[in-house]
Amino acid sequence: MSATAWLTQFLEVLAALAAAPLFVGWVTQCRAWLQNKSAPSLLQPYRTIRKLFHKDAVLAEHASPLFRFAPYVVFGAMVCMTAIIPSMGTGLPFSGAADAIALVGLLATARVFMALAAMDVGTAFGSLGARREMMVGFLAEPALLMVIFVAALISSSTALPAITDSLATQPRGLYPSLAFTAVAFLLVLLAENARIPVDNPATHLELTMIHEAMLLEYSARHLALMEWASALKLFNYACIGFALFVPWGLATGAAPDPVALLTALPLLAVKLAVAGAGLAVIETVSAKLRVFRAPEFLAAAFMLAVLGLLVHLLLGA
Amino acid sequence: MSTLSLDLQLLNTLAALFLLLAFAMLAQRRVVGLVDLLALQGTLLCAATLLLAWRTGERHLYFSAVLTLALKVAFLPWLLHRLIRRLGVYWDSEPLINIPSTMLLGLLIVIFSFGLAQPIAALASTATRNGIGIAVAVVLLSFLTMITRRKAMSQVIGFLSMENGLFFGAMSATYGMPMIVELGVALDVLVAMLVLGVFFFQIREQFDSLDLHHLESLREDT
Amino acid sequence: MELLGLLAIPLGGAVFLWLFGARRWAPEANVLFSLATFLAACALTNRVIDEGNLSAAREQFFIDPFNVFLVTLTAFVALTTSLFSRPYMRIERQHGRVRPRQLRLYHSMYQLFIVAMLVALTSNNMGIMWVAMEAATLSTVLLVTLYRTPASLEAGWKYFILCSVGIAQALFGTVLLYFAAEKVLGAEGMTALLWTHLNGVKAQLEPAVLGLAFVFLLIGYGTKAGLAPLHNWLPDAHAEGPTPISAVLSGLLLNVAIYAVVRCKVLVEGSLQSQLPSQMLMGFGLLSVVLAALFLWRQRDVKRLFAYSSIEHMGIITFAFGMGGPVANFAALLHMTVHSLTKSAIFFAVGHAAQKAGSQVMDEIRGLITLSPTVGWGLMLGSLAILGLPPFGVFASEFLVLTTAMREQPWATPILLVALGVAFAAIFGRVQPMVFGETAARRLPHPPALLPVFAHLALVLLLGLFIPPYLADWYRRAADLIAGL
Amino acid sequence: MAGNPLDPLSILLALLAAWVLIGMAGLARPASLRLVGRLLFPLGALVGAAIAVVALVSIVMPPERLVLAIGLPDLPFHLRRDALSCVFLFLLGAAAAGISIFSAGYFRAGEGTAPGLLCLQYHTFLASMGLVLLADDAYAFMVAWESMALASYFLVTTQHRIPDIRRAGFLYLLIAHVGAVAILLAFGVMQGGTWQFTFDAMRSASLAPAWASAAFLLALFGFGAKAGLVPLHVWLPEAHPAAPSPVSALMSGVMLKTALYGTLRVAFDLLGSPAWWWGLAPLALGLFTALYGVIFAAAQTDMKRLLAFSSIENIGIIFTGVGLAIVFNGNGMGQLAALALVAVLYHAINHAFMKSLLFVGTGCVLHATGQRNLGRLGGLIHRMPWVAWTTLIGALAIAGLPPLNGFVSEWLLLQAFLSAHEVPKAFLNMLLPLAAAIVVLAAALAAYVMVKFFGVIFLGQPREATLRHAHDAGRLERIGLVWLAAGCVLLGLAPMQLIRLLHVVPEQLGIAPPLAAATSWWMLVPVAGRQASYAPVLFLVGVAVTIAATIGGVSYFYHRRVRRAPPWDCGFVRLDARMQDTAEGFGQPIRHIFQPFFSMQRELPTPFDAAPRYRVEIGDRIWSGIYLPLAQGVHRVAQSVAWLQQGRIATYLLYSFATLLVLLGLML
Repeated sequence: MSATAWLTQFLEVLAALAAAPLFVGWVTQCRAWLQNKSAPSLLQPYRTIRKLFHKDAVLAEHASPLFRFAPYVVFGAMVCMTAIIPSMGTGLPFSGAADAIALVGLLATARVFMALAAMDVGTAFGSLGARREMMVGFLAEPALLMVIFVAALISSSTALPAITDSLATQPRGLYPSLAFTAVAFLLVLLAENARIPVDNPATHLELTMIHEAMLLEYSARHLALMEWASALKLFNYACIGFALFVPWGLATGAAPDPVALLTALPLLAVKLAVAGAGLAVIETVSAKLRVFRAPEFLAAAFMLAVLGLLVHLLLGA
Repeated sequence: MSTLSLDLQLLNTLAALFLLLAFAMLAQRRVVGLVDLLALQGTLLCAATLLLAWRTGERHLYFSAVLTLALKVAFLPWLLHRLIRRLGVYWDSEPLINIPSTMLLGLLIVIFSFGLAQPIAALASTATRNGIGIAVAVVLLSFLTMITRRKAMSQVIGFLSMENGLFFGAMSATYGMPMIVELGVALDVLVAMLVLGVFFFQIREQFDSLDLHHLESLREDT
Repeated sequence: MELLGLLAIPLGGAVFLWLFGARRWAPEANVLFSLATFLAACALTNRVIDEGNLSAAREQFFIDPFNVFLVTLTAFVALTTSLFSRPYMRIERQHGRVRPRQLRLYHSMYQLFIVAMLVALTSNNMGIMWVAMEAATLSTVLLVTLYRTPASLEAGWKYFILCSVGIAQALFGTVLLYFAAEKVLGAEGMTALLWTHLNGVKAQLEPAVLGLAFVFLLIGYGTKAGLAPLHNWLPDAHAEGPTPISAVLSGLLLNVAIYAVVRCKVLVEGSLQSQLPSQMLMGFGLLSVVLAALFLWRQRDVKRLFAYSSIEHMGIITFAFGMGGPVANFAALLHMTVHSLTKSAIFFAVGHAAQKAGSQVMDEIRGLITLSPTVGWGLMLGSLAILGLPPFGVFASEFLVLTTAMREQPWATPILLVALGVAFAAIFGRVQPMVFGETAARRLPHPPALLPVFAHLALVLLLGLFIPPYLADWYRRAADLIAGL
Repeated sequence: MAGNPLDPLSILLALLAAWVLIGMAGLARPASLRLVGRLLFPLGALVGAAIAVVALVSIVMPPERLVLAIGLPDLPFHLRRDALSCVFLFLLGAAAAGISIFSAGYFRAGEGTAPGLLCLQYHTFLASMGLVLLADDAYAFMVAWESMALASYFLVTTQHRIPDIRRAGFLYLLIAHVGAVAILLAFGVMQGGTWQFTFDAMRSASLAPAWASAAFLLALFGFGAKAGLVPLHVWLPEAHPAAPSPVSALMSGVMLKTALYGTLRVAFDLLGSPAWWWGLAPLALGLFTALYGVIFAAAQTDMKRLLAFSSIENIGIIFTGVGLAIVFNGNGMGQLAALALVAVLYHAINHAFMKSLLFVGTGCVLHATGQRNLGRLGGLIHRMPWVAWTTLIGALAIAGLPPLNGFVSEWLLLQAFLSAHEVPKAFLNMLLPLAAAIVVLAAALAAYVMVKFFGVIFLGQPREATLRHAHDAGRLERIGLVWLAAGCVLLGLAPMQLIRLLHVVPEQLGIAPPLAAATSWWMLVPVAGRQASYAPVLFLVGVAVTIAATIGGVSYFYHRRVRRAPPWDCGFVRLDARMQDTAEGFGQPIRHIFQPFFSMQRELPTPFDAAPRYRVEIGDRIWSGIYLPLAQGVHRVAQSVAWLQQGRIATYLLYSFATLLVLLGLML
């Protein structure tokens, strides 16, 4: 592994770190427009994070070390994801460290730590959020894995870069299997990132919360890290989506250099913009489900993914 | 039939009477009567043995005839009579199956055992081959007697008549068993009777009656 | 010579104890006589090991691999049982359940019973064997009724009537056997009832007669062996008599009865060229196993429980002999040995347990292990052994029986599997609370004798892991003998 | 033939003997806790470690045999050491080392059985497990197998005064025994009429397909009963809570694996080449077991029952892998079969560490608080940090989270499933990927369960006042905990070294050619030729570096000020421990989603209750659906048979009479 390669990797991660809050801001802005509200500025997420970093941290008396440690683990996990996912270029040195399955595992780690931290203080809402989050999690994971399976079957590999390469180099055409799985993936994305219709990131009503309920006890830098991490999570999911379903225009090749990234960056920006807008539309047109509808929602996702799989096995497409 | 010599005819008659006695026991209600029938059976057995002994000239048959006389004609009936008097059991209550149907069963059994004995009888070299069938029949009939009776005493008598049947079988099939065996068997029967005597008194002092329905407490279906 | 000693010593003992059986030292005398008998048996065994088969008294008696180990076993269990009965009967007397007169009866009859069984085992003459079997019954009848309780009288009466009637059939069978043999061997020299001669000419014996003879013999000796549905006397007699008697009945008498059945089967199968006898044995065996397992399920009385377990094991043995073939016969012989050792050990433990709890009802026996661990462990280990858990010897034989059955008679294995499972649940479910848990037992006036229990269990353990070569050799030769090879 | 004293087999045998001797030594002074605790158990731990080392070293060595002078006359004990048995011996030794050293500090005076006796039973248990793995003939195997069951039974019923514990022990031994008889019958089939009960004879015996299938199914039944495959699992959730924690750890961590060993031995070694469709049985059963176990685990409120059900889940996953391996092997896909097999073995080893760790952890909690009920625990991370943090490692590992060991084996298994569509059988190639989805669902649910387990016990506020003075684990106990936790971490970080050794097993079983270049030392590649990889070390380094960087950055650029205050909880003021989520509450979504699995009785309060209370009881449908009817059925039959024996002597005579007539009739 050459130094340049690692440099590229580093740059890619930095870019992701910078871009993630922007993406969240973009989604919120689109949604505001669609709902005829006056939108907050694109940079609002940055301001929030900065403000939080300045505040004094307040911890509950009997919060254990685990409570303070968790945000760093979650954040770290998300950063690693960005390093693994071929967002701008394949064949980056760190992407060999883990394949798609390991990626799912990494997500699970982050989720478990978040849930444990939520239970640590021992408030009613914390544990409520934790168990809802875990419920969504164990329902989403099989669906996500089925999605990955389809892609892996097509490219006979579970390593994301390999998948992306093979998908990108395949003859253009309509892949019904991929279409199904794309929809499934979208549903999983909504559920996993606490978006409407499963959860509402902007809610202030504790009883309907899932993700937010877990963060209630956090403040200042810990909260900042959590927020940033969730922004990264959304970003990463988007990138996975691109890598699987619109894999074109990435810097391919064994060891791309920073320049290659620069060429890939604008295309990524465009993809993100479109995706953000689409997400905003979905969130606007759909209403939030009751918590116990979530299983049905994710079951639908799973079904679609399985259909995709069967279609692929049957038609080989 | 006329070809048969006199003693053989006599033997056959004895056998027939033997069978008849078994039926009589099946029908007999009075315990004392049962004992008398038993004694009579013993006498028949003894007579048959003597006849055979005289006919074949086997010496040990004389001996076993004497044995039978002493044990089955003299001693056992005497013992039983004594017991009956001491314990005051003269009547057996109504048998479990009523007499006529028992008779019918008895007939079937006789047919069965004759059928059973035919192939054997065909092989037997002895003059008294047909006795085997009779013996089987008597054994089974005494079995039936034991099943149908309610008094301990009459069951024992049934058992003894079964023994008689066995002896008759042994005699008519093979002119009796080896001496030593016969002695042993006789000894056993004797001891058995003595044990029984003890038994009766024990049962009596526990239940002050020899009715078997006292002896039905050890059971699984409770 | 040894044979004479073997038979004379206990006979003398019987007479002696009939005279002095009520004395204070009578139990010790009983032990001494049993010990002498056992030593004679050992001497005999030694001689057999050196010289092989031997016969005595104008062939009236003979020793071959099939009965030599049974003789030793009988003498040994008789010895240990006398050791156990020494404190046991003392305690019974202190509890006022027996009087000196009855002790006298008990001791002399005990010796007589031993003689009867030894004669039945060693006699070559089918007639003598019959006489001895009957004598064994008669000598134990009065022991079963020793306590004079209504229940014991009933048990004794059933034991007497059923076994005598059964054995009468056996006599008729013997008559038929003689009848068939005498044509081949002639009535002279009364060789016509000697098993060795019969075995020599079995092929020429008249099949029709031997078939009938076998039925009568099977019914007769089968009743004594407690094969279902002829078993009804067995649980009562075991439960109501004094425990040492239950131990010898289960441990020895059943063995001798099976021995008689098998001797007859060998002759008959040699003459009848059909599978019928084997099938009969297998049928009786399976029926006994299944019925016993089902009866076990509802027991409340501990001695009845293990009586039914004896029926089950007799069933297994009979089934194995029915299957025939060297392996199955080997297994059956081994099973006879280990079953009698284990079962008598269990009865020893049960006896003391019942005395401690003052009752034979299992619900009233609790937590033995806390008050007297030795009794508790004895009962627990014994039950586990009898249930066929390794490394005890019972497992070894059941291992062979089951594997053979799986190859030879696959149809039977599901039945056996279910029956064994039910029996396991029944017995172990009862034994566990008796051994474990809180206790309500009392102390005993005399220290219980548990040496026999653990001696037996040690032997069973040994047989599970290592079978002495000459013993194995006897088993093999006996197995071939029975298989008619 | 006596092997020379220095070859691994003899050494292993000597070590097993040493275990037995240590156990015997306990009887010298049965009451003395110091002898047993301070000397014997640590010695046992050393022996365990030694066994682990020897086994690990000798995996690559060629198989070797030994014949002992005991056993049946023409069937002395045969012993054999090959790669398969070595793998499991390693598992046994390594896990036993940790558990023994823990037990040294764990057992207290006055708890049921005397220490010395306990020591004997414990070490007999270990030794018999070792003998099971070394046995090379049916008799030795069965003896060891049942001795194992017996020893563990006595260990389970240590506190025999409690009726429930007696009941648990009874149920356990009963099912174990029935299973053993089934195994026995399987051997009876496999000896194939040669009357040779050595495994060599069985290897060479050629069976008709029907017989072979019968043997396999019988063996699956027997071993499944020991492993706790649904529906034979009922003894497991009873016996594990009943046993002392180290014993539960041994049973769950090691003993269940002997059943796996038996299955593999029979399927791949003794029966030679298994037919592909045999795999379907373990596959289907395994999937159902995995799901069933984890769902019930989520609904439990007793921490050891929860772990027991989690063991059932893992056994399910393991047997799924076995089934997959058989299917692959039967379809001539040797490489994949080897992959599935390696995944199975690796998961078995992992589970031995994780589950033992969790069980001994609960043991500490039990000692410190006297509570098994999750509803009365909480906040223990402050009082007992050692236990808490080590248990956290175990929980994360068993939840299948990278970079710990649980993830590695599940990853391998999924990789195997990924190629399942290549199986040339209609339907199967479509169904198997779905099976993968179920495996993932089970794994994800396991994460749910573990969050519940750890969160409710160690996090939050103590639900009982007594918990405030709970004490942490003792010195020896800590050693045990750390040993097992270290195992989890190491197996997670450096799987390649061990996996390269595991590849010897399928090679020796003749399933696949040696996979030489399959794995580099730091990068895990499932099958040569497919580019999918997982580099745990790199992965961990990545995560660690980012976390460190974040912490460093935050504390460098910004202040480190922290203020303690009462929890906010959306401004709710009078917050107390009763308001936390209970175990029932945490399980509620599962109960809601998987309703059909449970038979529930609920007791709901009405608004007008003076003292409102909410109670829910979870019942096992299989218990009430299969086992109770079975028992009642037997009872009914027994009752109906009883009238045969109604105490009337005339009837008995009639039986004899009838039998006589029937037999005479037969003879006509």
